[in-house]
Amino acid sequence: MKVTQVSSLDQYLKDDMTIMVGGFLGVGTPEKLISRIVKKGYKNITLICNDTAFIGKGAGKLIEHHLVKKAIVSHIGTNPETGRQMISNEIEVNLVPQGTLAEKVRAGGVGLGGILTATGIGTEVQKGKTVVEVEGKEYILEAPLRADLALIFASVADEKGNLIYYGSTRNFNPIMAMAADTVFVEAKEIVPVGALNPSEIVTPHILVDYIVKGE
Amino acid sequence: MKVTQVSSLDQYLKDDMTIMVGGFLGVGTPEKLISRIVKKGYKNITLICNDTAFIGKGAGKLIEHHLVKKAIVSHIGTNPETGRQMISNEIEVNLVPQGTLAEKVRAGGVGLGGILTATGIGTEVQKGKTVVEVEGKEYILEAPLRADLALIFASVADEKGNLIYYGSTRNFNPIMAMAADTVFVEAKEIVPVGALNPSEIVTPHILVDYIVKGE
Amino acid sequence: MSEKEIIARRIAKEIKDGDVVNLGIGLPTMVADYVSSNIDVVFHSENGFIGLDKVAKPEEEVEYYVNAGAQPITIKDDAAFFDSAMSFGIIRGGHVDITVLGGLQVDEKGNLANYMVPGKMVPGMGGAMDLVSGAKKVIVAMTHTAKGMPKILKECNLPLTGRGVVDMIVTELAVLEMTKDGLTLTEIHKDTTKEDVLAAIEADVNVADFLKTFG
Amino acid sequence: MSEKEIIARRIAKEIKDGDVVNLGIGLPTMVADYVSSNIDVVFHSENGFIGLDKVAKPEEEVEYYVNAGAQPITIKDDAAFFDSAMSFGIIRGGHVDITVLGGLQVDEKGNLANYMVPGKMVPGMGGAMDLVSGAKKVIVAMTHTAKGMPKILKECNLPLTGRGVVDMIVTELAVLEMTKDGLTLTEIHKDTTKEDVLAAIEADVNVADFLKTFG
Repeated sequence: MKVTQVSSLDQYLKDDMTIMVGGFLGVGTPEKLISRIVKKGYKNITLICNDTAFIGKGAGKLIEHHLVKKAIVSHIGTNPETGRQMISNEIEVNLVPQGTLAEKVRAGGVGLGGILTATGIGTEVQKGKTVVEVEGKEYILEAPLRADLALIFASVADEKGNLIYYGSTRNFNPIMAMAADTVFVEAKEIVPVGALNPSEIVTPHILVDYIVKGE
Repeated sequence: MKVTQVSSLDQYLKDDMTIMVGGFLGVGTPEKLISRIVKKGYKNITLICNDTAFIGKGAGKLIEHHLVKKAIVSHIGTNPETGRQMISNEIEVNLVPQGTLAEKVRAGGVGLGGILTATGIGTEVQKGKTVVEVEGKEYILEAPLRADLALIFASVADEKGNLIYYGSTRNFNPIMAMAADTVFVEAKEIVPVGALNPSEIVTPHILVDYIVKGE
Repeated sequence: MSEKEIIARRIAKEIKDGDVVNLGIGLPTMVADYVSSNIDVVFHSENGFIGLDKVAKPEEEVEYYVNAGAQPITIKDDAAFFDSAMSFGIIRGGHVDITVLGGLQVDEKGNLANYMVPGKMVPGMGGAMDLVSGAKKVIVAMTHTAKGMPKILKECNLPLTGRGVVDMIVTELAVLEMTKDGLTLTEIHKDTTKEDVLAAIEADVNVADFLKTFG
Repeated sequence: MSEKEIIARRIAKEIKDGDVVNLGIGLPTMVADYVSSNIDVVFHSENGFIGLDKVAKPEEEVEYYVNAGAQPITIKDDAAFFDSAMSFGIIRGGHVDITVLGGLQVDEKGNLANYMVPGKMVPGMGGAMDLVSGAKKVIVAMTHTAKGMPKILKECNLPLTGRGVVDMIVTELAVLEMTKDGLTLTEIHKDTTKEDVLAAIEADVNVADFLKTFG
């Protein structure tokens, strides 16, 4: 039975873990799951997320409670605490172009060894990376990303973990569901198996380990 | 107005063109669009498709009418005519593992310069390709595929070209919709704009150029 | 019981509750008939879904519910459809626990050849190269010999489907498993002898200290 | 009219019927207000949809309809939502016609710097690097100078968002376009002079034979 309480997350938590968190500025983010980590206080987390949202919201809560050692994100501008911690060397921030971040997560989930993208050519993003020329154009070889744990949001989950997403809540959630050893979903609504149209399901249940009811 | 007659395809047809055709053994294949090419008789086509379906069905119709110069496919076993033409050197067949074919088409559509996959390492698929080692594991660098024209199927299109697919008709259609200069959709059903739930649309209309009503 | 039934029945015992399984066309498909009804197995169909149930009776057919052999099928209530990139993302990304494929030749290094006999039979690899590369456990289902000649060889001489990918071979006479010591005979059919089995294997194989029987 | 209004109004004229347009946060967003209501423009929102209409009034808000700034918005009836991999696949794959971004510096090689001032302001690139790399036309919307200092330079000294990516710069005083001859002044605001505009540009720029005016 995948539908469970938020406390089921505890057995997967540890210091120094790598976690992916779905959401875009906190929209489509599993707030209860993140709050559980804050409550348990595990440290030195490597966070993979689009952004660090806001103080008090989404992945921002992990930052403000000093649980994050390294953040792999595309944007931190909405959370001044992330910038402050970065400038004072309390946290390492690895800024990744958003589309590249999406492809790195996807590559981790679908078993690719990497992808070639022109995004970031000639910028600091290129530093230290292999550049491959294909038909006269330069591309950066970007490596896949995976995590110990993915904490994702869904608008509706069936009891086995088939997921759908409404509107702009989708963002990184479906690709993160593929790219972690263990996947927890916080679903706004949980319905019986068979209630979703199989042609409309976005994330198939085999990718999901646990489902927690959100608010 | 994107909704049009099948004859609108004619202006995009020419000898030596590269076309992508959606479908898996003819399921989710735009039969009317393919028949139009057969009727017009353009030759030396490079065909990108999962398979060559059956005689009289799907992409198989292009083969049996000797319109294809080169087929980039994962499987030809269901169409004996393809094998016959290959063995008699009438046609070149480039066999690509199905998942690699999907990623190559996707890469072409999403602007990647290539992808690294372990599929095919140590096989004939590897021949002539760059092998990249990442963390001690070998991967083949596979190049993107694009086409002049994509002929795809949809279960339902709205009049602007937002698409959804039922059941196993989806297969290569959504990724081919991204990877060609011009995209024709043959839709089993056409509905007014606004009739589809925006959270359930699989292919957004900006990828679609023309819509033809299927049967 | 036919040879195929013996093989399918034995392989079915490898499948555990919760496993995600992809069965190749032909003999591998028969495995589904012998899986215990007490366990919940998710069958993945490479043309784009999970939740394959069984071949549909005429009155059960839904036009767009077909398997990878284009046969109408029924689906379970937890089924979910997706496109080919996702289907093979699931495979390549390690989300399939077991794949069962046919075999023309397997060798002592775990190499598999099953997709072509040059100049004679060239159906193409379809999804087989992705499956052997991505699935956690690769089981080859094949008759022990072909026209009296061994199929378990020192070295495959047909083009490979995958290099070092085979985890288990099940024939009507024997079960062989790839261990850290190499290819090992672990079980024999109850009506045969170790000597007879080994006589029909060209490869140098280890023999387990305790040889189990099946059938 | 404010400087920002002048800029936004001029950029709006670049947008043609059927264009797919991504507007950055801030000044670029204002461009939407000046696009002719006679044309059909599709606004792409990087957090995962096309069909952005406008910022929602409180009574129009739908919880999960938000833009890339996390503001509630309304959508048009042809809107479609997707995940971040698709959102940036659309961008990287060349399916966005025009992107409008802010700029800190642009130089005569078409380099753009707009995502960080080391040690001071490090919000991250978000989707900007993907947009400048993937969109067909990149328009920079910025004030002509910052505290009296030119922003159109011989060479950017801030970290680049993209190398050689800028197609057009629109300031409150001038329009510059990248042509095969290099960065070229093509228009000036009706209330200024060529001499005043050029005096506030550090870069070596060409001047079009016929200098148009706007505003």
